[in-house]
Amino acid sequence: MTTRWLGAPIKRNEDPRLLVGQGLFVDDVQLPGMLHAVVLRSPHAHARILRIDVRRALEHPDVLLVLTHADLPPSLREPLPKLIPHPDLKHHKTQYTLAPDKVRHVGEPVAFVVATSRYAAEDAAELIEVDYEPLPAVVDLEDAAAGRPALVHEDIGTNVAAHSVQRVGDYEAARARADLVLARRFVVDRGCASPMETRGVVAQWDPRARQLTVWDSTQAPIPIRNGLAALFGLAQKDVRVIAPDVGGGFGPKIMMFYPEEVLVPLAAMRLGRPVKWIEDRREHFVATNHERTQIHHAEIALDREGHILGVRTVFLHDAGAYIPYGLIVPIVAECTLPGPYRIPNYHAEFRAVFTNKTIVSPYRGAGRPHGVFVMERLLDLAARELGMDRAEIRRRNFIQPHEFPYDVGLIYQDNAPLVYDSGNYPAALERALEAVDYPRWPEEKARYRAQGRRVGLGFACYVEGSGIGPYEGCRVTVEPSGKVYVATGVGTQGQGHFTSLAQVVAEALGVDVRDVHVVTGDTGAFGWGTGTFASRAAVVAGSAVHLAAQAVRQKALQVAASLLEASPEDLELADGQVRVRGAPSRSVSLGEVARAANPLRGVIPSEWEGPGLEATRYFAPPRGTFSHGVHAALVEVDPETATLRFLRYVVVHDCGTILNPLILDGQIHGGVAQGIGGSFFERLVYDDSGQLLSGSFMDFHIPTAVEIPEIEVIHQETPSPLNPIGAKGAGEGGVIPVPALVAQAIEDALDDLELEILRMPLHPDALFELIQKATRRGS
Amino acid sequence: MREPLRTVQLEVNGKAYTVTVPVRKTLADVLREDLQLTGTHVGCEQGVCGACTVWLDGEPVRSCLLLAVQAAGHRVTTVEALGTVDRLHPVQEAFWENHGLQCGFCTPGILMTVAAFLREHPAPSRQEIREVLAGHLCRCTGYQNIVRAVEDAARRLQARRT
Amino acid sequence: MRIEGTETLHAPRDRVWALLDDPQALASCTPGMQELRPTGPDEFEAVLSIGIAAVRGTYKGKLRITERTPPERYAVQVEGTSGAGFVRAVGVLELEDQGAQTGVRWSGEVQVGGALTLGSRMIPGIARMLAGQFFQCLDRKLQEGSP
Amino acid sequence: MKPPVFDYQDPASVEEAVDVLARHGAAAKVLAGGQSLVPLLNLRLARPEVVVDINRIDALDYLTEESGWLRVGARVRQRRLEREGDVRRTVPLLAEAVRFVGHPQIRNRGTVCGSLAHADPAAELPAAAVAVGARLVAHSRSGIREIPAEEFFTGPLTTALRPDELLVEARFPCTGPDWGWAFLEVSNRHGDYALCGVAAGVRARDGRVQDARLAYAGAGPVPVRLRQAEVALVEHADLEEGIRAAAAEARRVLRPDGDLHASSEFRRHLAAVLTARALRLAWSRASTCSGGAHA
Repeated sequence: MTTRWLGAPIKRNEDPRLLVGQGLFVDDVQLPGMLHAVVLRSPHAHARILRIDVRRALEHPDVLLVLTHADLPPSLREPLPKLIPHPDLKHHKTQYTLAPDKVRHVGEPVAFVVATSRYAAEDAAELIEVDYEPLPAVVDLEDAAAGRPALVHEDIGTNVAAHSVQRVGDYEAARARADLVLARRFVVDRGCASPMETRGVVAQWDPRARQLTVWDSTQAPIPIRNGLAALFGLAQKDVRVIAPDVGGGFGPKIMMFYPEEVLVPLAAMRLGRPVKWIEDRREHFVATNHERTQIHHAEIALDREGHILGVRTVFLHDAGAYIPYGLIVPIVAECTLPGPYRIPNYHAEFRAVFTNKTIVSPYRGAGRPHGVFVMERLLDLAARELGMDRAEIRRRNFIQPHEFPYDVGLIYQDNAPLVYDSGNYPAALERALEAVDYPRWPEEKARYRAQGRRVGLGFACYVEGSGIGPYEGCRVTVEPSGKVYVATGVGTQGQGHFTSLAQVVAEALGVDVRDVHVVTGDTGAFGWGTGTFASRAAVVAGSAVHLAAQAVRQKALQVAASLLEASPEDLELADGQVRVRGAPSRSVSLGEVARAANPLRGVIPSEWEGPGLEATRYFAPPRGTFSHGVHAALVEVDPETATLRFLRYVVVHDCGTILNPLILDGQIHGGVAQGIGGSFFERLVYDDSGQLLSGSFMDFHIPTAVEIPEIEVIHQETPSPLNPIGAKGAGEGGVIPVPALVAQAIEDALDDLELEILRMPLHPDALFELIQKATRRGS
Repeated sequence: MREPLRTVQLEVNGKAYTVTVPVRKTLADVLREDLQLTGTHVGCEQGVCGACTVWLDGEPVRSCLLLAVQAAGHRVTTVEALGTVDRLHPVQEAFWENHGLQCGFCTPGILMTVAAFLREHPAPSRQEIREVLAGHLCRCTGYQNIVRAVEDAARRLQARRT
Repeated sequence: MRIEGTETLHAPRDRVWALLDDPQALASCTPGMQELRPTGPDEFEAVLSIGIAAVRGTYKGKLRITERTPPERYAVQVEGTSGAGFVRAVGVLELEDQGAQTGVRWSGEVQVGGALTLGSRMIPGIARMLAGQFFQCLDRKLQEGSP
Repeated sequence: MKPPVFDYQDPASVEEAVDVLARHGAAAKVLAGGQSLVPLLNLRLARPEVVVDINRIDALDYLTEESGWLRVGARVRQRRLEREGDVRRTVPLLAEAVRFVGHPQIRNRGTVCGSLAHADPAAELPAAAVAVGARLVAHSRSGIREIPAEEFFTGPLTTALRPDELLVEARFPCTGPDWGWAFLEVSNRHGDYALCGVAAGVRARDGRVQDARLAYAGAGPVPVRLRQAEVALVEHADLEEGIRAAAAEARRVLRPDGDLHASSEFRRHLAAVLTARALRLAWSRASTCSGGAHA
């Protein structure tokens, strides 16, 4: 019997060792003679460094090294690399390894201490004296854009790093002939990923072999290796970067570089001993990248039947103190805003602005929640204004299933045209509405109301660009034991690649998925690739795995054909065997085929293209794929305490071909939970001096199992035509529409107050204020 | 001030260890560094996230909020004592079966809480499960499969007993 | 964070002013003030040891008298740094003549950095408590000094 | 986030402990459950020279009822209040309030007296202690004194305990048979410190409120008891009118500080809302089940 592996709910290969405490996270790496590092960080948001005196720290008996900017080699005194340049990014300011003369956000590294223990290193860091001259902090985004109250980077004479415009059609003309024009100011505030494992780096230098080994909790080990090789003047082959088990990533664990990724190897090379640095939670809140703050002035123009004539959004994007990651987040935001709707005329314009806050880079969703929030809110308000049903206004504007590929008319984050590959938007909405029994909602709502309960229904639609290039690669090797080894360049942070990629191979080679061993995130095993981001691993690496596995399959058939004296067309692969179709007794094990493919004597036929049952393949998609979905939820609001409770949460999700529904559901659940967190619980609150007031788990409220509801997932499968497995990205869909949905549900629950929710995240205090204002207005 | 040290005997997972440690060193750090029991993870050092949960005399506690010297004379149990790859504990089996973990960082702490909880509540309600899990932060799973895993674990343990 | 309050001191305004104008007297009433060394006109180096329960820190920094309008208005600026972070505060006192008594309107703007920010929710309460201790002490001195 | 260097003492008796405190004064810090102190140590906000661990003092591990008082020794973990059914009968408010303290993993280690001595203004147990009229027993070399809860809390994280004193016991008066109690709070998340919390008790007789207690967490620098509101409840013949008056009193009198989670106005509003809700619940318990015992 052949087992179908692809699409089956296979439990994960990686779990047993994680469950018994045998995972290997960076902090679990222990090496003989290992030292521990601590980063001394700026307590000020904006200040000039007048003096740094490290003498007392150096006198500490357990201290081996103290570094300040002045102690760095010349190549590390320059700003760190510009990751993703863009022609509109005029001032591509990037962070320093250690601050030279000025600090620009709380948490910016100022000095680096290496001692025999973390405890001692923290003691010594306190002995470093730094004199700061505090400068006015640039905190408010709109003030910042106007150059107030100071310049984050004086030399450029502005806080605006980039100004960028994209246009489709002619918005002004559309506006002129519209029956309804509706304009609002929308605010999305800062949030952060907060993976349970903070960042960490361990480095070991072998001076004889001139080999640098770095364990790094990164989502992109290969670029880190390449960058380190360049910085330290080493061959790429002499640097090995391992991203072992990574305890959650969600975006911010990709940088090149976080300063510590450079400082730890530098210290290991200077001292000739292994060095470990583990970020603590307090550091994490200020030293690991954030996301989200954008202020949109958005406008929608419609005819009286609710057809969208045009949309305009002019927005500010808070980049934080530096902008290493370029314009990815605002570009994704403006490209996600149109969503599943036909928008003939669209004007998107943004300014990316420096502030004295932690650097911004993509966090799960990466601009998409913002775009969806603005678009869905505009539609909700327009429907209200037109007296139209909120589902109906969406139906009237959906791109239809026959219109794919659909060219939105914009240029996406990968510099390719924004062309949707496939999808079925109307069907997804209808499924969601059916699941929550939308037609009967008015009666249901009235019934709650009669019980004195305020329950609202919300839903929101989105399209998620995912699975972008440039490429990923994979090597599949069948060993004589019959076990299959798969090496790929993408790292994994819990998404189950050890299983889903193994399934792709198991499907192609007819072996048990447990016999497929996947290695990810070790440049020693596979050295080409870019990283795990933008919901691309399963799509791009998965496709490369598929191509490599198919190549191995072809070769197995060729080799087995000669062993079995049969024609390759008459053979099949199943149960770890190659056998003659219809004559199962004539078979050889895949292991035997592997052995035969690597003979000690004789001749290798040229069509084998070399020895062994092995193939390496790359997949480079022409452009990204586009998943989509609809979320719907019932939310109960207690207007007296301004608190929420989710009664139901339904997700209709379409990410093309499903590789493993168990893993896919897990991705969706986790995304929804982060979406709920970012909509109502988690807030990064800054005071006027740029201090983060909510920088601990006591005040940054990640929702717990009590706040997160049961999540019902409904799958729709519209395969992508852009890759051989038909897959689309699934990592971010869970998070994207949640703020839009929560806003709509609260407005629905309190519809007599006629609230307009134009800001995310909300929290009880903000909701209280909205309710108070509305009540005052009403009375 | 010179670093005050103390030599203490610790009983961890049924084994006796004698360690000399700084009195300020947390139990979590001593387990991980001195005893190489790295299954206990450290996520916040403030007692909120729950990743470092171990048993002290059979009760789940935060090992980041205990000094190692305080554990002398008590029984400490970590995830390493729960099961092995070849012989998973029923709670571990249930987490595997129900995809109750993703990155796996918070998992050992959750397992310790759940295994202790199910001793006292062999047939918990979903709400009770969610409330006991509220002492743990998980950023990957959205908790849903964890809740399912706990329900499944309760059934597995029940089946074992009968 | 802004805090403010009013107090009544049991002495005429000129006596209150005289006390405020004496840095050492002021220092002796400032909770935790351990050292106050003049470094210039109206400028001092200060060492404060402030302990709120377990949260105990020695803050080294500067104290500057930024405004002095006898006998009405008095403003100070304090900055201190300890291992736990830094505190910056601006305090303004306005004295109102109420015959044998003096009304004090005070306000403070407190800024903290470093680990102290994690306790921000308690800072106004703590600042108010310390201010209360300060005024109680002043009042005691004024009453002791009176015949 | 690693604690600074400190010396560690773990006396085996109260006498030894107070000797250590007498020697070191404010430089010493008592470690009981450690659920508040150790985070502060890890953050290096707390920098004691000496940590005095009282966990080896077996004599402080008692939870007993004696002549109308529930006596809770300084080593009693919060979990025991939930687990020992008697507390639900003797001081039901305490059994109810303790469930809001952190999570089971915290309560397994955290002590009742430790939470009181820590005196976080948003914490539940201090408000409960003030509501029921607990008395706190402080031991020092110069003897033993009892401090009424209302005088014990003097500021945020600040109590009437002198540096040389050890809080050895908290005494809670056992509730009368005609009392009903309720603890309610609003927090952003399950287990967080309260944005506002209310401890309410009413004594019912002949369908009227005979006596009442109201105390608040998160509504001021210390747990606040609202006597005027209690009086209002007794004075109004109509329960709902009394409740309305009490809630209005809470809104009028309380002046909580705003912080990043809730403005002062929101906290006052919550205090009023919760006053009404807690009183109704307490009333239902007072008038439905004798003794106010409830699960």
